[in-house]
Amino acid sequence: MAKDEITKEFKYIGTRPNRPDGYDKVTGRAKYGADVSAVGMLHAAVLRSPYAHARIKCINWEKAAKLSGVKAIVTRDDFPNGKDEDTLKLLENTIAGEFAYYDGHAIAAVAATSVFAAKEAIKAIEVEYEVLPHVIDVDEAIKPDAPVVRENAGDFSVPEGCSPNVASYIEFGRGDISNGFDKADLVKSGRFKTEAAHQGYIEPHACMAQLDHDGQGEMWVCTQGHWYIRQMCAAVLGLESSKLCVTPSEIGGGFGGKTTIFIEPLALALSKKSGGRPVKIVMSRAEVLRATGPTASASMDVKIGMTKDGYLTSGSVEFRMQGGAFGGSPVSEALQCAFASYNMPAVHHIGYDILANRPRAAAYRAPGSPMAAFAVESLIDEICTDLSLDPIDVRLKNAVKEGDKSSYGPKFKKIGLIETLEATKDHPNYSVSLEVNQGRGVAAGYWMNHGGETSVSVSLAEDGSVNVTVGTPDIGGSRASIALMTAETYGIPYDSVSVNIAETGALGFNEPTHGSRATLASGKAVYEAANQTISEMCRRVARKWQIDPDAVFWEKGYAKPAGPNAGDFSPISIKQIASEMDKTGGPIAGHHEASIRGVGHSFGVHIADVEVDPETGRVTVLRYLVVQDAGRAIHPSYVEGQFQGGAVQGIGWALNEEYVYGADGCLQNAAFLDYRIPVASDLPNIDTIIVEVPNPDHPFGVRGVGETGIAPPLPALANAVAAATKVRLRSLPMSPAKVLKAIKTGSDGC
Amino acid sequence: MAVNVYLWTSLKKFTNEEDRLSIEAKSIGELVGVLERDFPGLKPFIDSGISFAVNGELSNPNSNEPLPDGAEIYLMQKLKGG
Amino acid sequence: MQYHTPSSFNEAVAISNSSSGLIKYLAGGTDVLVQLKIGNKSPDHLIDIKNIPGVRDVTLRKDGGYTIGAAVSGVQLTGHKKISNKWPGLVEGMELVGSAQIQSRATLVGNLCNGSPAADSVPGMIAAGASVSVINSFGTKDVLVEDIPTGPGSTSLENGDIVTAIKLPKRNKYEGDAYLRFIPRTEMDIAVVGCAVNLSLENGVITAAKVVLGAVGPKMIIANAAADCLIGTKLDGNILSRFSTECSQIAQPISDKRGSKEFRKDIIGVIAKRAATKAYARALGNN
Amino acid sequence: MNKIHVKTNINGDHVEFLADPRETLLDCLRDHIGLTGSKEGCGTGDCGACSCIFDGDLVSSCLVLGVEAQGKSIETIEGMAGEEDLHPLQKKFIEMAALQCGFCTPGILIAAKALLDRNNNPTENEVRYWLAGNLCRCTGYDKIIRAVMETAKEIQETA
Repeated sequence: MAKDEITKEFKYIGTRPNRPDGYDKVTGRAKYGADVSAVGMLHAAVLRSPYAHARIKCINWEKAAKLSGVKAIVTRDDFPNGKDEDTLKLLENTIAGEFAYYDGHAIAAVAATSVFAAKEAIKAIEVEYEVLPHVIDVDEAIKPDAPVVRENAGDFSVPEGCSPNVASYIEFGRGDISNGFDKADLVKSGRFKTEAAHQGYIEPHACMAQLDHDGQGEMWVCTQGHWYIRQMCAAVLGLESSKLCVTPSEIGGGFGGKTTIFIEPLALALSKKSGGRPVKIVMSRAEVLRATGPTASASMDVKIGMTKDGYLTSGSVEFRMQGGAFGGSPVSEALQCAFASYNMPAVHHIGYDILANRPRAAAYRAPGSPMAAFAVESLIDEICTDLSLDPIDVRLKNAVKEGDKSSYGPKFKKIGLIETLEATKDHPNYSVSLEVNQGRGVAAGYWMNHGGETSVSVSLAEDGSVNVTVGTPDIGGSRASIALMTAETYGIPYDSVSVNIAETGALGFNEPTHGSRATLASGKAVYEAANQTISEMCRRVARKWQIDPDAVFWEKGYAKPAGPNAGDFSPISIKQIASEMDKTGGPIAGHHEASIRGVGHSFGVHIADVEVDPETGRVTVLRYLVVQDAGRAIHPSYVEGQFQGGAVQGIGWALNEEYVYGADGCLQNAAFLDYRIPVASDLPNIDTIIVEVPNPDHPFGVRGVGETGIAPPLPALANAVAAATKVRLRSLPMSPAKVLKAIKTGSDGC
Repeated sequence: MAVNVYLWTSLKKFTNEEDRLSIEAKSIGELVGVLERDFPGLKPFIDSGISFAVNGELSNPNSNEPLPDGAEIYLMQKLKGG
Repeated sequence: MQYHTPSSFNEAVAISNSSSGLIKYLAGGTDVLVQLKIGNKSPDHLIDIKNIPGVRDVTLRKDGGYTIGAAVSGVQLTGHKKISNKWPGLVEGMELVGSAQIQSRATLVGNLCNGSPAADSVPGMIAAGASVSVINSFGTKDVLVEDIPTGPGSTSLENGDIVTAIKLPKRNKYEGDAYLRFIPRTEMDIAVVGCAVNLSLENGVITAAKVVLGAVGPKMIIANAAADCLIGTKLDGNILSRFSTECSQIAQPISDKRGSKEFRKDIIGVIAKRAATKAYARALGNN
Repeated sequence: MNKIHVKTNINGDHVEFLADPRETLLDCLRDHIGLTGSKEGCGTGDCGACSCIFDGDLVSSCLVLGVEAQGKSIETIEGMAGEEDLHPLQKKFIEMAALQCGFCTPGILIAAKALLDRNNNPTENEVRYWLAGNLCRCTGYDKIIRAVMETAKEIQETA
């Protein structure tokens, strides 16, 4: 199938078949991280720092080692030194060295014959700490006299005179912003703040690992990317990568948080120290919240100018993002997303990546984009309100389109923001009339999407069915979408395709299921690999017909003569070719390895209707609409699912999710009881429109769909609350207390 | 054969305050070599991971694929995804 | 940890008296098991009272009141039509404790003995004038529910005291109660504030009122001054606003992860006002 | 720690196991009996991933001790499908894409079944409040609620 055929009707793509792993997942048979055991297996527990910042003076584990059932104890001393800086940071976060940098930082780990024995041993380990000053808030951490989180943490990009907690600095832009502001009829500015949010996957991290003294090991783990796990474990433990076989379990949600290591090297080290016995580590929910994820917290200054007829003339942002004790907040991504939806003559961006005594920030769905959207889309809404302009019309006037230069530089190819805005405007939700204390908010969001390193293989079974092997774990239905694209490529029924997710030894390197890439990248690679086998099948048929291979073409599951000149042959089905393959040259299989490009940018627009209780500040979401360009929806149900899931995560972030720290720098809400992700009764149905402006660089027009949906809810809800209360909240979460205070005082103090 | 290279603002201090360079290079790999030779201050940035957008399309730093003449190349910080 | 399953309360008392170390009682277990999971110290003895005959029974006493066994679950209570009709506020307080899953297990007695000032079912029990039956090695006694909590996580129950049942008084015509709480989400949260109101009317005029505030002090607060301003009224005029202010003034909240002192003071008045309105409507309709 | 011999019935089968009295029913199901379909998402009764039916009542099995199972009857996700076919809720969840990662799915199916067994004509609001104790982070609940409502409709039509 040629790329110019992507506008054609498809037979399988765009249908909604049952997912191949559905049966396993509704019967409890699917095996997740904690669901396997092995003979002789030990259970491990991890000792974690009770302090936000402390020097570890001494760890005495002798008493613990003598307890019944204890087989191995590891501390930092059990891990090799001499790492490059990135590996050292990974190792430091896996297990503390001289310093504990945050509440929950791993200090030691124990493997024992039962969970209870391991936990008892943890309690028996004596650690002498020297408590050090800590800093939690991003605006506090950037002050010159702030407690220093880690000495010499700033990299080469940091200008002189910055706080020692600045890890990196970035600045970019184009055009003359002051000239742009001069041309505006209204210029507004403001400071916006967002709290850290956790990815909140329901499955805690879990793995079972085994490592022998000869350096050979294996691991079963819930992860978005097992090659990443292999690479990182090998690096921090000094192993040879290829000797470590990592098999991904089914994964109970990740959202970016399962793209790195936490407990995995500990399990391997414990296994090695216990003589190669398998070791299982399952995190508790409290450990997940204290020591994994979350995303960054942000403090953002924004200034935007607009003409009275709604054209954006200029914009500048300074984002300060706290990404935990090792840096790595998504500040540059946030900056790239800030004005990406708009064609503006002048933009300027400054970003600081800042350290604080918090867990190391992990990627979370469109990292950085939700914060940027909150700041920029809120301020645009304020300007629209002041100028009495329709928020969708303003966005239509400024929306980027094919050929425009993005706010961060490169030109856009075919994109669908305008189509998305138009579909939003036409939806009935935009005209439902509202009552007292109710308000409507509109906001756009952007994610650039990602292709990345990808390896796949396909093979033909003797009955004409097809096995596809990919390296991207299925988090939300990607087996189904990959099977659909495979079926479409061959022209065989969806049910004749099986998609397998392979361990690290079975394929070349694969990046994780992240960056909205699984369907896009594995799909593109599978298309290429499948076409290799189609070419091979055509060659074999050509040999049989004794004609030139170019005179055979493939259509709907059959090899056919290319035209009357090729000869008069009856088409041969894939089934027949498969049944004869042992006699025609042996197995037929294809593979494809590439760094996938042509990702196709993704834009979304959301409308939120809310009601605010003016006496308690409680916000109820009445109606919610997600409109997003999917390029091509391979399995529309799972595309809708991504839209809805992203939106609800954004709603949670906007309204009630936050990390609550005590004055001691310890996390106070390390449980789902008080880390309040949305529950079913908090929400209305989430309406969706899938816009399809095909990505010209993908064989089926796919754009990634997973991430964009989490960005617009933050500003959409803030804009809706502002419309309902006539008060603008510039900090998240918009918890009842904050909303009530804003109603009473006219501001949330940000 | 020259390509147009755009740098983000904070890199200007290593390129004599230029944020746009015209460089003779036939591939990204060659471009990286020229940048590192002529502007050594860029090396740590390149080493720490950097992306190149070639006419709107991200490319690898070691790519040997030929660059189109007059290509518009943006240096970008390496991206994460959730 | 030793697990015991006595078949009578006397046996439970005997086990308790002959055991040393930390003793805990298991009814619904929705607090005890959480403490087992995250607590630093496991109990040495866990006495499961659910095998004792009668603990899951609701009985109508001769005096017209109801006795609710110590292991009667939330589901059982909400399914009990007569109690739900007579004490809707008390029942809705219990019903607000946790999820459907929790409701299958959680008990009034457990919610009370856990000693949380934010316990949702306790304000309703206090407002109702409920008492508990307590057994110990000296015999049995009745104690008012309002005398049980003494502070966060602590009660007036002594070692060896076991609560066997809740006793609700007889319900009369033209009486009604309500319990409302404030939480950030719609479900699954611990009350930021809570308020139970129990009213008696004559000809539509409030003749008796009991107002109990939850989560705004070290234990439930019986807001007598606020209740007094309702008496003799039909909740008309600016009574509700006076009542609301009174409740806010009586509240002595602290700031914690679930809400600031100021916010709690602000909204306790709002929630109390709404609870009073609901209780009044129920009392009027309850003939 | 002395273990206790527990005799119980799980999904219709007589089952015996030795439980440490500190172990939850969830621990026992997963570690002693090999029924890993019930999941632990929090261990503190906040997420519902471990939902089971315990003597007819919907419970979080992380808040029940294993030793409490003595003489009881327990239903888990592994017993939900009939011998011939899936339960209508299971079928509908697959058909309507009411799961993404699938980790919360067993608990949600058990909880939804408990609801429909009591009330086969719930309102959307009733379904949402009943399932409030079952956290899902992937779907935003929309397709889950629709699948439960649609199953209820089908059950009524066939009844």
